Amino acid sequence: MKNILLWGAIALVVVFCLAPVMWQLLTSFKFNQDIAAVPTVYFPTRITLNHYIELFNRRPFWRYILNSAFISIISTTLSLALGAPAAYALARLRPWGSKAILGGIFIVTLFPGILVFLGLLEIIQRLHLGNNYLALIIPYTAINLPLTILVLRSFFQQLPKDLEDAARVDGYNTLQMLIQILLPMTLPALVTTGILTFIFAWNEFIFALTFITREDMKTIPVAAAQLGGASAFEIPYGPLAAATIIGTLPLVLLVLFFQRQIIQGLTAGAVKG
Amino acid sequence: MKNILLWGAIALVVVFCLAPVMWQLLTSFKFNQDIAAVPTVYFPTRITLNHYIELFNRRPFWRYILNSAFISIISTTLSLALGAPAAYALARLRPWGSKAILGGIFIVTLFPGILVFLGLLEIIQRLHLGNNYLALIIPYTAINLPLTILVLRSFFQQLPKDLEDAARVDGYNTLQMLIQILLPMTLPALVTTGILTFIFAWNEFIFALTFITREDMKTIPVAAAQLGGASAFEIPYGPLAAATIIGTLPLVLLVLFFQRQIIQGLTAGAVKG
Amino acid sequence: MAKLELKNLNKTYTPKVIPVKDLSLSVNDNEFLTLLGPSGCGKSTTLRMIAGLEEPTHGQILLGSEDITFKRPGDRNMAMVFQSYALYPHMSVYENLASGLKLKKTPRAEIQQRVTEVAQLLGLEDLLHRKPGQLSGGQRQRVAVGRALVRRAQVYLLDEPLSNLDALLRERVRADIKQIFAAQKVPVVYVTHDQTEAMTLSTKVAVLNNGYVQQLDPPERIYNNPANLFVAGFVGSPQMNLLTLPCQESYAILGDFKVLLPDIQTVPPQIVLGIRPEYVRVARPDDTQTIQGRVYLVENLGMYNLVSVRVASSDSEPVSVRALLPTDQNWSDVEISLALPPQNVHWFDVNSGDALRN
Amino acid sequence: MAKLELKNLNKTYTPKVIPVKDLSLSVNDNEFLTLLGPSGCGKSTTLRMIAGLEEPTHGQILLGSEDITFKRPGDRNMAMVFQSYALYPHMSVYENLASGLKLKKTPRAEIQQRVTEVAQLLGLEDLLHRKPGQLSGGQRQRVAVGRALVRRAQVYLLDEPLSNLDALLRERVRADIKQIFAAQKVPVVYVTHDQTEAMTLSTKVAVLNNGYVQQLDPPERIYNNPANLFVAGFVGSPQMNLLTLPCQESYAILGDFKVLLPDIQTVPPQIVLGIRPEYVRVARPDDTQTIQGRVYLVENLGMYNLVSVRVASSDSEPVSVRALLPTDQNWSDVEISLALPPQNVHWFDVNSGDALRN
Repeated sequence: MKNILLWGAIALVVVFCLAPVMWQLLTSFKFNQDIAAVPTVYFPTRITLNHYIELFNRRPFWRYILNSAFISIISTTLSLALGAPAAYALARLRPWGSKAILGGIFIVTLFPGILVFLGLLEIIQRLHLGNNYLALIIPYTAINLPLTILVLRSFFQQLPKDLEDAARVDGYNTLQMLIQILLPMTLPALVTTGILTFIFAWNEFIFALTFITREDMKTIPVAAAQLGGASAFEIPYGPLAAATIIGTLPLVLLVLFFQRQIIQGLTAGAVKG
Repeated sequence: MKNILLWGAIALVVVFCLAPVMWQLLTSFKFNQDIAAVPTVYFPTRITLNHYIELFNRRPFWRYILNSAFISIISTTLSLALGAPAAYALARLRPWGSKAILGGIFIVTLFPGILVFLGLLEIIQRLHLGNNYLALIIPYTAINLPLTILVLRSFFQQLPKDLEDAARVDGYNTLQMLIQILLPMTLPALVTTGILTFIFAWNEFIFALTFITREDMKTIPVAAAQLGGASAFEIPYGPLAAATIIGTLPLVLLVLFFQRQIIQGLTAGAVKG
Repeated sequence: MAKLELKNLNKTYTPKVIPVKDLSLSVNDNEFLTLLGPSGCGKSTTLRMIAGLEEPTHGQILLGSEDITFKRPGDRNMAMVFQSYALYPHMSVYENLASGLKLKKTPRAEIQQRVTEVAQLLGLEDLLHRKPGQLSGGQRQRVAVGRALVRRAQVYLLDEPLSNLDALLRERVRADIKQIFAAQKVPVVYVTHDQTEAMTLSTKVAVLNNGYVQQLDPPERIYNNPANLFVAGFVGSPQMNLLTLPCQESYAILGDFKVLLPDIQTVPPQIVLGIRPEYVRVARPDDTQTIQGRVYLVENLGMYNLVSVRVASSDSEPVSVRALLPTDQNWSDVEISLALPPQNVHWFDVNSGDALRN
Repeated sequence: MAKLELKNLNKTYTPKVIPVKDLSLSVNDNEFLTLLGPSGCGKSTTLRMIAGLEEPTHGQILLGSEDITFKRPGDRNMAMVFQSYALYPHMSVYENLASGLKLKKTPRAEIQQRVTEVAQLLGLEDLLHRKPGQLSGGQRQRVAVGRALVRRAQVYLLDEPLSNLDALLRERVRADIKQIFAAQKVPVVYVTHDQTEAMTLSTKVAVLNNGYVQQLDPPERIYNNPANLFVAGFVGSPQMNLLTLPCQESYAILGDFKVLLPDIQTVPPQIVLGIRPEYVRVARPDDTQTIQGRVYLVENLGMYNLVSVRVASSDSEPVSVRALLPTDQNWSDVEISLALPPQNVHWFDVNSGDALRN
């Protein structure tokens, strides 16, 4: 009885979350008639790949994917490279100010991206960074740093201190220890937070829309949203759904590829000596 | 030496994160001449509250704040009320499918909000939910559910099972146990995830911009971003900064008010018997 | 006041995970039963079934004449002390003690009186307003015991309540627990993996292994008449010498020496000889059953030396015997002659592990 | 091969947290020194300072004639076994064993040969390709010991290596460790809170409390001649009887009985009498120093009964004495006469806690 209730809750939540995603997936394979049909066709009886083909024929969609990938990879790498040492310091040194710093980091996450963004816009214009990948890479890194630091810090805190001591007694110097002992164990956490950053950067819309106007530098979400093109009143649901699916596919592949690390990273205390 | 390096890294990161925030704060108190001055005036020698006063005189800014508060509170409550039981079920029942469900939840977070959003737009239009608070509350809840479930689940997993057993032997029924034993211990986690949801809902821009067009139903970020008003070429930096600060102030107060719970929630394993 | 009875209990999670296979026993008023065994033997699962925290797959649990197998834990009027103490961290000690009574709608004055009584008994008077987080390990342990006592339950269940205390404190609390629960005059079921606790506390010990009861007896019998190899090896510190020896006619061959077998019908090819180190002593001229060997390890136990002797043997595989010898002599590397008093020798079947009794 | 020497070590974290206050001792080749004490006594901090994982605030650490106080841990040629084993989880057992040698650029063939040797000694041959996560607790413990042995260090440091093993396994591994490290013929420093381990393993025990060495002696002397109340109470199981008694002329008053004081210059108003339970025995007619009382608690230890006796007293506050008595008699609730053999009685100063020697 209790179990049924709980399973019911889970099912409800899953449906609630998955429904829009499924809707997009189905729409991307529907013929235009079925999309427009009244009453709504939920599960199409015939499917087409036209929307996908159109996407690549009409637009440089590969280019968009490469742009997104480049920006996402660089900003993910940057935020891990900056965040991991800071998180390690916060976790291991336990400095008296660590609570204050944590608080500060948390406060930063409070500011509405959209408004800080207007401040950034000004900076970008002054530094003439418009239509430069840096205009996206820097804000994406900055926005993700706080979360990266918070997550990695709590992971580092779970790593047994004894391992580092053992490594030092064995003769590892600090760099060797970080690379040969700590890094392999931190991999799941790095992968998990890295993927979260990557997803954010990949999907971000407003910054990408505003700072990049050159056609050949656009990212996927912007390109997809601008599919409407000529007529503003007729939304091209089919191509839009197809673009959504294609834009998401790399992320899904990424997650599947790293799924073992992600599950370890999500499952606290997975590291056992 | 090692410590200096690490502290250097922390300082760099903090500056990197805090700089735009400080910039906004300073700008909001500057006179217009100082804002436009070349070379840039970083630290103003004279300050003014005019930007703030203008904000409330020219626009129904209180109304915006109330709108934001209402929407944020409802969607936070909803996502906790739906997410907590699901997370508890996932953590305690350890069903065979729990990994699959977690994976599914994670996949959902992959989809670009901006594109799923276009699907939602259609739904909103069909259901005539435009200019209805529900048009924001439902997507905000849905978007935050996955994170809520993931965070709460790992917190529930850390709660010692013995406590529930002890409560059952003591004669608590399930409801009493949840409310009198588990809830007080979960408070930090609930507060932390709740605040994250609240922050997201408070700051969200695109949905709020698109689904709500009636002036008296607008939320803070939209109202602030639309301050430009008449002339698109002259950005009103001062009022904008003031709006940013005012829009963020409630969040800062909220975080300060709950800081004890947040620190406990962020510090894993804070619950000890 | 009533008798607690378990009849053919079985708990099956999956066909491969069956922590409790077939377990029957009973505990009367005034009896202190200990479930003793290594981790994974099913002792905790059994206790949780008695408490109602797990439902048995088969079998019955009776209290008095009532079948309580599927009753909710809160309705059983049993109180339990958990290994982790499981104190409610957000409640004061007073609230922790009172919580069970409040749920039963006990009048406020009575709650206060009973809590005060228990607090006095356990020396918790000054701690009543503290939170569990502010208490030491020993104090938490007393609060956990108090929370059970205040319930005046029909049965008390204790799950390794001493395992988080340090050695000296454990010795003291063990004595307290024995006196406190003896005064309750109701059945007590105690779970532990520590054989000393089981021996000192119990009126009856059930040694469990692998989901079955290996032996159910008073502590003296468990110690002096182990029913099988498992019990013999698990109970007693230092561990009993257990030697698998070949047999020749009516003798077991121990190195170059012969030990007379007991009066059994057919002599098996091999047999297990068991003797506790404290019964092995330096041979006197009148001893009939002696062995010789060289000491290769001396461990000082304070009261005694635990001396390991490699028995002289022309065979390739040496046999070693451990003996508890007095500390007044230096034993290292000495050639020594030991007696194995026949009345202290146990014999076990090699295959079944069961004790052979004549 | 060299002598390890600690000179006036002190570790101060804050003016209030000073785990090690002033500690001097030395360990020679072939010596097995145990640092024994309760948690928080400074034993682990001391070991970590020897290993180089913490820097002392004052004092010196010498190895041979070299001052290594501030040398990096990796340059000290010491090997350490950690309580949690601290095996590298992402490396196989072979890689765990070899990691220290690889860093020292040992030739590959030699690494292989040394790892194989150690694996044979510890019975790890079949596990070399497993990851630590796939090993049992006992196997992990052996890998941790192996990782130290393979280094052929000048000093071995062991931090409670047995505390995660169950009781029977611990007894066996204890004997193994004693033999293995005796064969290394170099200084060994072992940290534990378990007095049995300290007694059985060591050639020398340093009992620590509160950041100071309380006594540094071979195990026999620690047990038979405790230097002060702390050592007397901490070492030995069951714990020594420690009774604070008033003095009258040259007698201490124990209930209604008198115990002759040792030959001290001035008789203090109070004194602490200590006697181990195993030396308290049932009085024989020729005993001079006897007490009488009633048994109120019997704890069966298998080999013995630990009997608690409330000494007859006309005074309001009863004194209780514990004795280890044979199991061949039922002692519960018996009126009993006990002897306290004078040669086994220890006397301690009430204020300083120091032993009084005549």
